[in-house]
Amino acid sequence: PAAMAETLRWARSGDALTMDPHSQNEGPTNTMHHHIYETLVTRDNDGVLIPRLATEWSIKEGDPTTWVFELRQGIKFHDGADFTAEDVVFSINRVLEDTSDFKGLHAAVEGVTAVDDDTVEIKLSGPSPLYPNNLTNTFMMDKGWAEANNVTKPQDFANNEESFAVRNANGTGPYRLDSRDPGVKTEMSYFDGHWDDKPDVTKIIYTPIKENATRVAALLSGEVDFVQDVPVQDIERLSGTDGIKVTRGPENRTIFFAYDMASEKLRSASVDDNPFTKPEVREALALALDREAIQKVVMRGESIPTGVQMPPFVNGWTEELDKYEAPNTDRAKELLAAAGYPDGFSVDLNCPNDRYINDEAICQAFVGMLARVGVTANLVSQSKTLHFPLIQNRETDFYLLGWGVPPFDSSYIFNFLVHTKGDALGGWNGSGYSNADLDTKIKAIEIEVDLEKRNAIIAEIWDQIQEDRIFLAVHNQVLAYAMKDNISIAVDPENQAEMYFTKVE
Amino acid sequence: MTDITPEQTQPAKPARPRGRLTRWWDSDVAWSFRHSPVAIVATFVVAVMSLAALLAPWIAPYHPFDPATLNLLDGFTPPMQENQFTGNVFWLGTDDQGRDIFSAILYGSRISLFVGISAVLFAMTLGVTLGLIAGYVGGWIDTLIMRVADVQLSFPSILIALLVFGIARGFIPPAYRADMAIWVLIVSIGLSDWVQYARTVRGATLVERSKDYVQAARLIGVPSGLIMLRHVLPNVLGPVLVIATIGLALAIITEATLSFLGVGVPPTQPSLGTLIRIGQGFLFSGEWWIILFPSIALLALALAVNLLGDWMRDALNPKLR
Amino acid sequence: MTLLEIDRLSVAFPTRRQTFVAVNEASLMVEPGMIHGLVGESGAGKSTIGAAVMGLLEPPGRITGGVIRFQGEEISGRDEQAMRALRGARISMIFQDPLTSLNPLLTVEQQLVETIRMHLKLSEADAQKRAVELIDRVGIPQPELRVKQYPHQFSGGMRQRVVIALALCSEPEVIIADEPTTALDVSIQAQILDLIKELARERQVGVILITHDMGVIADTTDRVTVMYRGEVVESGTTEDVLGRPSHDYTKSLIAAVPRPSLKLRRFPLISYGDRAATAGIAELSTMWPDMKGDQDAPLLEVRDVSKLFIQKRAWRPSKREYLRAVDDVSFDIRKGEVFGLVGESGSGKSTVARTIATLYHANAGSILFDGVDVTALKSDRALESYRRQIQMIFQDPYSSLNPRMRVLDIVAEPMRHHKIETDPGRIRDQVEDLLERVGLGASAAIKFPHEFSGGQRQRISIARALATRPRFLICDEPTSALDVSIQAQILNILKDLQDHLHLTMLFISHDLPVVRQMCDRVGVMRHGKLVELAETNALFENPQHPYTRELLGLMPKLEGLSTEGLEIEAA
Amino acid sequence: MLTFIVQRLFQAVLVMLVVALVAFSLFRFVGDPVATMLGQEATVADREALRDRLGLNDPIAAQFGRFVVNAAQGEFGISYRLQQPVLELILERLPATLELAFVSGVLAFVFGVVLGIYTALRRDGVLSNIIMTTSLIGVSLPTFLIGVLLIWVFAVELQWLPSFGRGEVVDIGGWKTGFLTVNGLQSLILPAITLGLYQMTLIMRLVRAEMLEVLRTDYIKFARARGLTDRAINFGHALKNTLVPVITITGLQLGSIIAFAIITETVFQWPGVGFLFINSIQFVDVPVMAAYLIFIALVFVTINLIVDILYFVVDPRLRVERSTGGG
Ligand SMILES: Nc1ncnc2c1ncn2[C@@H]1O[C@H](COP(=O)(O)OP(=O)(O)OP(=O)(O)O)[C@@H](O)[C@H]1O
Ligand SMILES: Nc1ncnc2c1ncn2[C@@H]1O[C@H](COP(=O)(O)OP(=O)(O)OP(=O)(O)O)[C@@H](O)[C@H]1O
Ligand SMILES: [Mg+2]
Ligand SMILES: [Mg+2]
Repeated sequence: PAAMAETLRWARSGDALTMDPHSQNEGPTNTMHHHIYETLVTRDNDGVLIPRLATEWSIKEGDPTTWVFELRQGIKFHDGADFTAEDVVFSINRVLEDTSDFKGLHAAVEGVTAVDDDTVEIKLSGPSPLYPNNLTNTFMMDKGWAEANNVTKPQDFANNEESFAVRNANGTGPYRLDSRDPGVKTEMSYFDGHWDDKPDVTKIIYTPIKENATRVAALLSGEVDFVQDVPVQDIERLSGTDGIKVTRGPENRTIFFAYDMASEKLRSASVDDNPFTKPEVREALALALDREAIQKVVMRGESIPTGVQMPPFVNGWTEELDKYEAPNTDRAKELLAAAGYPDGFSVDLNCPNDRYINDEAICQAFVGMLARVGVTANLVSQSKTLHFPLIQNRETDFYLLGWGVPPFDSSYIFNFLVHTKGDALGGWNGSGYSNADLDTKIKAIEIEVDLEKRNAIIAEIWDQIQEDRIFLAVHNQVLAYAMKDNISIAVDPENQAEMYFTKVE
Repeated sequence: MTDITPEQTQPAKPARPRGRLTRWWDSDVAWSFRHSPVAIVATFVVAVMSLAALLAPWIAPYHPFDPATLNLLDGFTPPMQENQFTGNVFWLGTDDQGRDIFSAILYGSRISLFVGISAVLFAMTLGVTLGLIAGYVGGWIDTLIMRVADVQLSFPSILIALLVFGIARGFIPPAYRADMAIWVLIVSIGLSDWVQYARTVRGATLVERSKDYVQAARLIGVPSGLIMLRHVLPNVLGPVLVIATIGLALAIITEATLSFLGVGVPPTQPSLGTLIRIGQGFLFSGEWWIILFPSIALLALALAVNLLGDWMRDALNPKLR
Repeated sequence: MTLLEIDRLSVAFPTRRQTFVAVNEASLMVEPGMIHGLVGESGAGKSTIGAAVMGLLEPPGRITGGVIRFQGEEISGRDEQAMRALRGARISMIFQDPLTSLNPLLTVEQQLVETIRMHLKLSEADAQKRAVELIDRVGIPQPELRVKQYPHQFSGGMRQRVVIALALCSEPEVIIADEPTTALDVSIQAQILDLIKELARERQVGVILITHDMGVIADTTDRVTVMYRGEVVESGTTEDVLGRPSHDYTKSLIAAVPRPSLKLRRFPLISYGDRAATAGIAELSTMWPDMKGDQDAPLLEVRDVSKLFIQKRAWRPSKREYLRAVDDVSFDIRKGEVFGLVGESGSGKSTVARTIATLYHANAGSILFDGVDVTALKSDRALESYRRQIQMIFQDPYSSLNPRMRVLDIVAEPMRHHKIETDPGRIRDQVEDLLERVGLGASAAIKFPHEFSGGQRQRISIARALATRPRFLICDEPTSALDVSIQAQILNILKDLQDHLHLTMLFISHDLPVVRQMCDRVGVMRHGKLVELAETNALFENPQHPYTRELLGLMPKLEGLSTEGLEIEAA
Repeated sequence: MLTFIVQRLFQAVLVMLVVALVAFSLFRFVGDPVATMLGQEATVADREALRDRLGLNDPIAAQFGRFVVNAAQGEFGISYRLQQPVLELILERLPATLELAFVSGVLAFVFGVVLGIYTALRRDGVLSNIIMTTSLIGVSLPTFLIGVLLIWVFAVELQWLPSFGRGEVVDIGGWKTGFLTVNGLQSLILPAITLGLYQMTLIMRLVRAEMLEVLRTDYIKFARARGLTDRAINFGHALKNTLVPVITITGLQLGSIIAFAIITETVFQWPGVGFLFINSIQFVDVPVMAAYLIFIALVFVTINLIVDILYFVVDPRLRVERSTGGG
């Protein structure tokens, strides 16, 4: 019952890196901040934008480049200060600082102004119909507090002293930070000045437990009530244990393979041209991939095979795109032969082994499937810290990557993965794919206000992508939360577990 | 010599050395071996495992290292049971990629045994040599070696491996990368282990070298090198054997860790250690066989090697025969 | 009733190749207050009997027959627990090998105090006082300071006295003294023997005194038992056995005793058993470097050498105390000469030897060999050629043998290194020949050092020393653990080598008669100083320095022994 | 002696410098910190900018130089991952590790020595053979596996002990200790066992091996001849003679427990420096790695210095000036 105080002991693999809401745009950190700080807008579990600190928002009449936000009234910060438009202005500007890790999402912002105490206008360089999507992780800080503790900029690594905001927080969120021992334990309790109705959970004890086995054990031994990042292989056992239940839900992240489609010659291939430039080869790879097998065995059913490089919630997704062809080894062989590789070729496959669910196992499985069509993939699997630079610096021929879409819109995918690699866009376009026509379209949707038109263009882009087989999508990840069965926590596609929506009976 | 009963005087004047083999057969070590069941059993185990590893390609029912032969759907088949999708049956079951555990153990032992043993030998030779020199010669050489050791100690094998790997990658052409991996592993593990041998041997040498028999050898004019080798070494070997035999299993496990960090053999060629590492993921999920059988193999090996070590130490010590 | 009775005791060492019977049906008795001498050939099984009584036979050794009774009760079969009650408290043993018998990591005091408190319930402080008394009692100077030191800081003789002190401190009823005085000069030897006699007389302690020194037997023991190859060949009162020996071995043994009074050309060889005197040194001398040349030129010159040992550590150098183990000593040794060095135990003889052998660096002075200053040479390489020409027989044989090497390798090593011999077969022949000469027999080659008796070990190191064929040989108590017969055999070899090849020797010994036989000139040391140096006969006839007189005065006269059949050297 | 120690301290500085140098030359092989520091939205430009600000584009020599200069002033920078001053980070976590290392070290040493002596005395006894064998199981399996199995048995099945963390800690002048609370102590048990098992077996087998030799020496024989008790002989006389290799290894092991208890600390979510270190490796947290390696160098230099001094304490023969020692 909501009445009595309920403590919830919560464990997941990582701890928030910092309490400063703008200096690390990273899963666990954001999750923690969502309890202490609040954003103007947020999403429900189906990914639909809903009000939070802002009650409504719209494009300013007559000026398509400006967004207007109406703020909720009577909001107080934990330290009692009032939440006003000034704080929003301050926070957005803080986000724009070059030591902020969120500035990428606000690159288009030209200026923020407080019209009155509870109205804010954000001026953008151009029309940006979906700008609010970028605000779901932009937390609001108290200007006064920040200035008092001189944390008006996010932590700068270059200088040597720790900023006050790293261990202290003052937000408008439903919970206030009681104590924090980084990497060990963080305690939060209900902030009774909160505007929303009182959550069931009134106290949170958050303990990071890195090791899967230990985390699971902690739940089984009753030392924690709720566990995130449940390894797929333990789901069955956990849901089988009485007193414990597991809830699942699709995650906003697609796992896919990609390959160098630009270079003359590959770095690691046995042949001295670039097979991936040949459409037949790319098709052959697609036919080699047996998504169901991976789903059945590697993912133990905990994944959603897909043919397109985006999860269903994302704007632009269609049944049609999601379809994928059934594996066909013989056809693949033929195609390779046709492409001029009758007895295949060999190439290195780069793979992370500490980032996505069973990432290394997926690669191994694919290596086997490729081998059967005659392509020898030498698996090079290593830590993400070594893997990601390969993609960002285009030093890999063939790689696995997972991509989440926080704004829930295709443009996000296009910008980072499809657009020609430049220093603003195409940062994760490791395939070197470059298509002038697409680039213009990608730019176009950024500023297209008419959603009908916009979606039409998006569809065109996707068709091109699928035709060129830029991505070899494998599946959408599925998240699983395990918990005592007297509590129920819905799975959030962003993996942002929300204790304030948690029900306890 | 001073025996009294005739039949005992007979062997007094020992027979002239016969063929090499017979002489070896007659040697005390061989003799004490023949009379130590433990040693014989242990040797047998080691021999069987090494042979199995060597002959893996011929005796293994499957080829776990050849991805083309793997069927993912065979994954997670329990021992001696039909797979739910393919209906195939495997003696010891399969791992997450559908590799037959039994074959995987055979193939995996090849890597593990080779890397493990070579790494230990490498570390031991390096450490013992430096330790002897440091302890016996002393002076600034001692200081130098020991400070180098301190530097060495400050780096965990992970970092050493990354360094060795990175450097090796510098001058080894991509074509040879695959074969390079193994050597990188051996060097890295060896490098991170030699210090304990060096320091132990040095300590013992400091004690031994002040003893009269070493002085006597110096007087005879035996060159320092040989004194270390023939006089000091045998008398300080005890602890070395202990460390080495215990270290083997550790080296095999380290190999798996390093491979996981991407500086070793690729996951498509799981070593014994890697199999165990994979199995660890399935401790609670019911696939006990993935970790059980490889662990048993590793245990058997470790036990046998240690028992051999114990025996050898005693056999090499005349007073304990 | 008898205190200790050993009745037809047999001890065997079953080894892989042969079962070796060390003691065969040996019997002897000890009455309270009686000192029972036990003499016999080296390796006869004397120590083994001792060990058997203590129940401390070195594995695989075990009692195969007979019984040992202590005050009527059989103790030979008893288990550890029961034996521990006896050991030290009622029966205690002075071990033969003083160096290896002391724990190198504990100070003399710690070892004494521990033992004392174990048996006599004393307080720490009293026990310490007692320890100092005992150390003083066995004639070690500066006892308060010495007890605080570690065994390796003691001289051979001092260690032996520490061992004695350790054995006596528990006031036992039976003492088995295994060659307690081999490393002691006559004066201290006398002191120790008096101590033992006193114990026997006043506390009615029964003593088994194992020794090679007929002199000691003559004036200390009441009864004597003679052993030969594990068997008792004769037993009786001292006068009987020494005066009217009945058994041939005993006869020849007594005949072989070196006489202090007269200098003989060669040592009388024993005429008993299969070990007929191994004649000339013909083939031994082959390939020996030619050392002829003018005899008066000194081969080795010791120029006011001093050696200091730190005795009290301190942070500040000024606070440290040093011990002048050798206090500028000078002498020189001519080519082909045997130079004797006698003197008080702890007077610095071994230190001189080690310094000459460059095992110690002299703190002052210089040592010239063939005109070359060897103290200047620092590195092992530079010393190489010098070391090729010299050789040393260590005072303590056991610790100078590598426990993990077979005798064959130990003795062969120098041959291999100096390329004297390369072919393995021939090396083996020569090693076996050497072993025969020192009376160990060829079969010793395949054994390890720990399988030998004290005297046998000593002979191994002699064999090794000879194997290098040195020009100059340093003998530090080379025959202290040998019975007269074998001693004679060994000394003859050395004498022959000297005669025929002009081998030069530094001969350190406490056994004055032997010194008189062996040496051309003799130096007398005391407190690290060389107090007197003279021609042997001159020194023995009219000693100058009072300490020398004292020494000679205490030398046992051995009137009791017959002198027939000894060829006296034309003096 | 004093000079000896002073020399060593001087050498220690050199060692630490070398360690730092090696460290900086290998960091680039560990990965690219910027890749993990910035969110996926970061542009190429952003990364370059950050790289410049962190001076990661400078030549290694420069980075090394800067590090040394700052370190000389006690400045070790702030963690890329946790944004806290590195020194603080390490000091915060040190108590956890030291307490764990201390407990497991003591366990390992005590049990190792006692069992070692026992198995040496009862060389062919049944029990000692069992001990010898079972102890091997402990060292032949991955620490991870042992840790998890322990958790499984004692935390999940029996529910006697906590499965992770160090329980409640009491803060005494900045030193957070788990010794003073019941569940702090409980939390220590499993990790300590996991960590100590290997060292214990090693020490046990060393002691046994050495004992077997020492027990055959004459001075032990003579000690028994004097009727000393077994305790006095085994512990007073024999053990002391086995110590040189044992303290050497114990020292090294203690060092590596303190420095690299990585797996154990990870399995038990033990908030110690090893855990910090592995995380910073995975995040390429250069400042933490650099400072940590220096710190480790210091730890080992100190431990080895102590060990070398212990040699002199244990064995008087090593005190003689080298000139007489020979060599
Ligand atoms: N551990 C052993 N193994 C085999 N043989 C041994 C062992 N110890 C002694 N012996 C043999 O037993 C015999 C007797 O040895 P023991 O030490 O009693 O002689 P000893 O009379 O004391 O001679 P010494 O006067 O030289 O000391 C020797 O021949 C020796 O070779
Ligand atoms: N390594 C050492 N450290 C300290 N003092 C030593 C050392 N070696 C010998 N001494 C001391 O030097 C003195 C001379 O010892 P040395 O062994 O030369 O006497 P020695 O004449 O051989 O006596 P012995 O006849 O008893 O063997 C003794 O007082 C001894 O205590
Ligand atoms: Mg003897
Ligand atoms: Mg001496």
